[in-house]
Amino acid sequence: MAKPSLAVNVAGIRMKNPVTTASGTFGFGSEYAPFVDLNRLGAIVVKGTTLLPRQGNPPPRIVETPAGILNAIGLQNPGVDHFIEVALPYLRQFDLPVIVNIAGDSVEDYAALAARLDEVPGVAGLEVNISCPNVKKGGLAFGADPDSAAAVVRAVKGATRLPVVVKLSPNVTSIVRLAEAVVEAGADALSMINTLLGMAIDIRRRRPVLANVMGGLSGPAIRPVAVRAVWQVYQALKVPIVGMGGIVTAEDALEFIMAGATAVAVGTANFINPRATMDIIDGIERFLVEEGVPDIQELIGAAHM
Amino acid sequence: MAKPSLAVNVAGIRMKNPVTTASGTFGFGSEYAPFVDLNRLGAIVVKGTTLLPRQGNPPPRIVETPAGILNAIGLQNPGVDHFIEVALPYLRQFDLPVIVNIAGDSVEDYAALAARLDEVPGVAGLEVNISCPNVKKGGLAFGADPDSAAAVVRAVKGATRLPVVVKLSPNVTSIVRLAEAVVEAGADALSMINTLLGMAIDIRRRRPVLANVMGGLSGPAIRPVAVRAVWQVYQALKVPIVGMGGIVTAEDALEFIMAGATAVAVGTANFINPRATMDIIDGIERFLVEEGVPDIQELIGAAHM
Amino acid sequence: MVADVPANIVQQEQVGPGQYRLTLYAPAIASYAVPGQFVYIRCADSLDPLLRRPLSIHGVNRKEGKLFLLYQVVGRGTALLAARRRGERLGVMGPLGRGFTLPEPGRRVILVGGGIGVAPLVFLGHELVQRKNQVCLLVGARSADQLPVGKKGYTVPFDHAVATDDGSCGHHGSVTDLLEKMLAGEGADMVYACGPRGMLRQTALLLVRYNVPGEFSLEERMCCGVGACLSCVCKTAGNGGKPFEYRRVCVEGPVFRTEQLVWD
Amino acid sequence: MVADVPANIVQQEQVGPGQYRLTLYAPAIASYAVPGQFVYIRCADSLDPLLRRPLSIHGVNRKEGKLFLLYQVVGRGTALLAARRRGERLGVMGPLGRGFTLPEPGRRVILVGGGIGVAPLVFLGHELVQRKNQVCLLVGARSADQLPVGKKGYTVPFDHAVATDDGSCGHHGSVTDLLEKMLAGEGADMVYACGPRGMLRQTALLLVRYNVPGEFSLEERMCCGVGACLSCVCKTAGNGGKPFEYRRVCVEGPVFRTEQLVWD
Ligand SMILES: Cc1cc2nc3c(=O)[nH]c(=O)nc-3n(C[C@H](O)[C@H](O)[C@H](O)COP(=O)(O)OP(=O)(O)OC[C@H]3O[C@@H](n4cnc5c(N)ncnc54)[C@H](O)[C@@H]3O)c2cc1C
Ligand SMILES: Cc1cc2nc3c(=O)[nH]c(=O)nc-3n(C[C@H](O)[C@H](O)[C@H](O)COP(=O)(O)OP(=O)(O)OC[C@H]3O[C@@H](n4cnc5c(N)ncnc54)[C@H](O)[C@@H]3O)c2cc1C
Ligand SMILES: Cc1cc2nc3c(=O)[nH]c(=O)nc-3n(C[C@H](O)[C@H](O)[C@H](O)COP(=O)(O)O)c2cc1C
Ligand SMILES: Cc1cc2nc3c(=O)[nH]c(=O)nc-3n(C[C@H](O)[C@H](O)[C@H](O)COP(=O)(O)O)c2cc1C
Ligand code: FES
Ligand code: FES
Repeated sequence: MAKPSLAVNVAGIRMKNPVTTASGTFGFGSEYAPFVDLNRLGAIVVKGTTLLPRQGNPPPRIVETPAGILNAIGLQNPGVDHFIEVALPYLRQFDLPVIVNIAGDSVEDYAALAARLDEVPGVAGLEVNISCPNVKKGGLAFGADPDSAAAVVRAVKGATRLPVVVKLSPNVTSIVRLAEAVVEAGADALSMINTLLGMAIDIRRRRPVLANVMGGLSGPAIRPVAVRAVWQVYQALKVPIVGMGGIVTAEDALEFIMAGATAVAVGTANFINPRATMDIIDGIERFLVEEGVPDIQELIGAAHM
Repeated sequence: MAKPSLAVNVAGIRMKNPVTTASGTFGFGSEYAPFVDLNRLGAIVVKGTTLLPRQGNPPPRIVETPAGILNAIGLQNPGVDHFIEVALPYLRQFDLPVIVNIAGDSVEDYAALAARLDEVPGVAGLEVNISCPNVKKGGLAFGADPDSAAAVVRAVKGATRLPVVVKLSPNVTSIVRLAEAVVEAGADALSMINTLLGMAIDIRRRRPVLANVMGGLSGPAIRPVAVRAVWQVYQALKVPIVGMGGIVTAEDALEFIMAGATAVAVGTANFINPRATMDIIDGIERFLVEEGVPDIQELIGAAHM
Repeated sequence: MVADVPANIVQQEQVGPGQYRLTLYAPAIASYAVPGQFVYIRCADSLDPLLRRPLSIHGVNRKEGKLFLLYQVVGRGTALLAARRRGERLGVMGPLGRGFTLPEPGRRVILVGGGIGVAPLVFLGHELVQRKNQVCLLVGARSADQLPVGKKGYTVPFDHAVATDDGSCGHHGSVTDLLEKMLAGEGADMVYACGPRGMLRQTALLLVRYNVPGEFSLEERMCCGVGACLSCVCKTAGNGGKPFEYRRVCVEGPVFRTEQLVWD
Repeated sequence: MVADVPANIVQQEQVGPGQYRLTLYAPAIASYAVPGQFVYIRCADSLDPLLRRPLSIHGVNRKEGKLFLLYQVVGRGTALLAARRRGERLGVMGPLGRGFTLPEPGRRVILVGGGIGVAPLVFLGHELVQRKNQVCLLVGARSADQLPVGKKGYTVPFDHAVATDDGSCGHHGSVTDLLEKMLAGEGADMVYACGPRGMLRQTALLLVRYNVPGEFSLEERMCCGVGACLSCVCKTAGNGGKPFEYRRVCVEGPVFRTEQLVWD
């Protein structure tokens, strides 16, 4: 068989393959450069960026759980200006769409971030994080309530011409209702899922392990929840989906694609295997060859009978 | 140190220790009798019972996931009359509070089940399953919506004098709101969590693995979500909680107790270790001795500062 | 008597490509086991993979307290099992399930095994021979090297014939071809079968056609192994007007009679 | 140059109760490693436990491409590591982090190790001796048998003194008692410390009191090991008016200078 085509297009963001990175797990790219050929990634989604620099939460910020981790980083980041001045020029060396994950405490924050990034060359799209469970001021509220989520999305769309991917929280009764609200408000694509709200207790000290008490659960443990979310939203709406949550292998990535994801993001798996993204790209290509599928796009949503 | 006291009282159900079984994972008790001394259990919660016998879902009904399993049994059970005539007499041989898990498709079903069990000697309490993600007709709706959940609880309370434990779904935006609604409606205790809604795809066959498409995720993978749910509800409400979700060891059980659970239920762990309940009781006792805690009740909610 | 014991690995032998014979010291299980029953094994002390794995009992040495298993590596659990070594311990529950019904002495019996499905049939064959039945084992495999038994180095003390899909050993074709020839020829009083679903279905059709009673050992994904969770059901004929009934492979099976099964 | 390689286990020796010395063949890592850096190890090919485990580099043999680690079994990851045998392969990333700053030749240097915290200091001591510094290693442990080095069977080629909490070997008391005596006596140009937080804090206080510069190797829970996830931060002195700043132990550490640290 001829080399299969892996290219996909997420709301105008053209990716040479469907594999991108999950925000917050891959830094600003340079950290993984010793292991990963950044030119081979479909796209990169960088660490969540805020208007001003943030200190984040006190440590301990993470705890390992069965097949997962809880994190409460608290959006530590150097702020959007530093991103534009330092991190972005580095990434522009590569043939790599850069998607900037943005987070704020108010609708105005999100709009200001979107406006600030709109003029910046080298930004391929925005991922709007309305679902971080580790920021107390608002973060979770935006993500859980369809109306406030829609308000954020409208404000962002009004402030930028870039493609807007909205990242959904799984900590809701109906992810489909949330998806409908943000698509109605103008989201060009959706990404899902962010972490599940969880916690762990140190029974010797009789206290929560994380200084922040609660954290976000990620990793293979949550994969079945994430696949279900992608499946439900794909069934209900016609919108490109970036699927993530516990993807470790190419087989895992293909589960999301067959559930309806146009692209996938690799998060926690980078911590286990720094070359996870490369191995997944190779594995997807191998699968297409083995199964005689000439184009990955044939598999998007293929498990819906 | 003298032998510590492990006894707890869940809304009038007196348990010699805080360890019970999670509905649907321990059958009607006899199945585990070769491994477990039923007299040593704090209580038993039996498989979900409906008014009429049910066939359940077609197989495959389960699939293994990282540190978890997805199940879609679909409440196969022989019906409440068979339970009363066959399973209950067996259990009455033991010094063991029997909690009957009930499920229905309508408020009337629940009320009829509660009424039917009210007069039956040997039943210590009811666990109202309003949260099974595997029953399409209503099941999930009751569990996710505070108003319909409250309606079920009011109907059950009106039909029985038995203690009523209400089992909550984690597939909601706010488990606290749900808890408040059912406590307001008369719930004597809460149990949490039921399974997380999830799914898995067989990428070779390009179809969902489970015949039912979606299933409920249980096992160690979900423990952080379950501990968080117990923590949140304990913080918000004064009501006894039966905690469950991924408990495999005594340490896991103690996490739930310190998060605020008065008792704990062991589910998926029975499949890995048929003596899990016994090992957990022994381990809790050992912990109390080691830490010099004379009474388990001192540890309930101990991680809340 | 069902037990859950830490069983010592006495021997782990590779007998074919990805095929292993495992000898465990587990007297509590060996002494009660009957053909058709299975054990439920914790392949590794990890939460991933989480569940135990069911394997048929391939043989016992009651005097020495030994249990024999024959398995094929197909995924992570069996791969982890194959990596375990002599002297290590495994959590083993058993004997579980309902075994085969044994016929009166003197009967003519055919055992039909597809691939690794011969595992329980070898145990059964030994018992049947001891009970003075006339036994013939038919084994099918993809090719000669995939044959788990009936080959150099591992034969069985009763009649057997082989079929391979590629003709590299014995009959070139399916094991059910051999069965049909025998049923049409000498006939049989009873047939026992274990293997892939397609082969079992084909066998069931032949048994109905030739009106010979049969028993089938089935496989289904399990959780508890003891009848508590209802995850391992298969479709069976219904009683009392019901079109069908789901029965638990772990306790009402793994062995079912021809007339109990529904093959859709 | 940072690498992620499958490293062969050359040797796995138990050197004390729950203490092991592991020799890995990993030339890509050994050739670049400097004292104070660490490696990040996949203890088992399972999703449970999920994360790698950080271990300091205890020594290298660059010519033979060998890497030495010294570790204490404290939980599941280290227990799984201790069960791995010669000839098996481990995923190893490294060398990671910023190592110790090396002083000019001829300086008098004290190394203060608490328990298994001596691991990186032994590597450092070897380099310092080669660079013609005068080195003294102070090791503290709960009791004689808990001493990872400085005992029968495993000594170091430079001065060392021992303190045990129970007095079963060397000074009866804390290793910082020894340090104080030395600082008050001969003094030192530089102190390097690694061990439990309480001991490090005590060491920092002494260094401030005696006005001796020092460097500390810290531990924090990690995810990525390469600076990408911000999970491993510790509180450090702030720049530009900030009261404090969180810095990543995996890339800005694990070694920090006395004045960088905040001990609340
Ligand atoms: C009663 C019974 C007896 C069996 N006897 C034998 C035997 O003697 N020798 C032998 O080689 N195999 C036997 N099997 C099949 C064996 O259990 C599976 O091959 C094994 O569980 C696969 O596990 P894995 O982790 O290697 O594969 P994976 O494919 O990674 O397993 C994933 C999941 O699917 C389940 N699964 C996969 N294949 C099967 C299957 N065929 N049947 C049931 N569950 C499955 C596993 O238990 C696990 O939950 C038997 C199965 C049953 C039910
Ligand atoms: C830079 C660095 C160098 C280290 N060097 C050594 C060394 O040379 N020898 C040695 O014996 N130990 C060393 N440690 C500590 C070692 O990493 C932990 O003891 C080990 O991770 C414990 O894992 P576990 O699974 O056995 O324990 P568990 O307690 O089961 O681990 C659970 C979780 O906590 C984390 N964790 C537990 N203890 C620590 C700790 N002290 N520091 C960081 N994370 C921890 C684990 O990584 C894991 O995520 C070092 C730690 C760091 C950060
Ligand atoms: C350490 C860590 C930091 C994260 N930071 C962010 C973030 O800044 N913004 C965001 O939208 N998601 C963040 N996430 C969530 C991930 O992008 C992803 O949605 C989630 O981890 C599920 O994917 P995974 O299971 O593959 O990790 C973070 C996750 C982890 C583990
Ligand atoms: C196979 C299986 C069957 C179950 N059946 C029921 C049921 O009938 N009624 C119910 O309320 N919960 C049922 N549950 C949910 C469990 O009682 C429990 O809430 C859940 O599994 C989480 O606990 P665990 O992680 O310890 O298993 C079932 C779970 C499993 C795995
Ligand atoms: S595996 Fe639980 S009923 Fe069969
Ligand atoms: S471990 Fe990820 S930044 Fe240090």
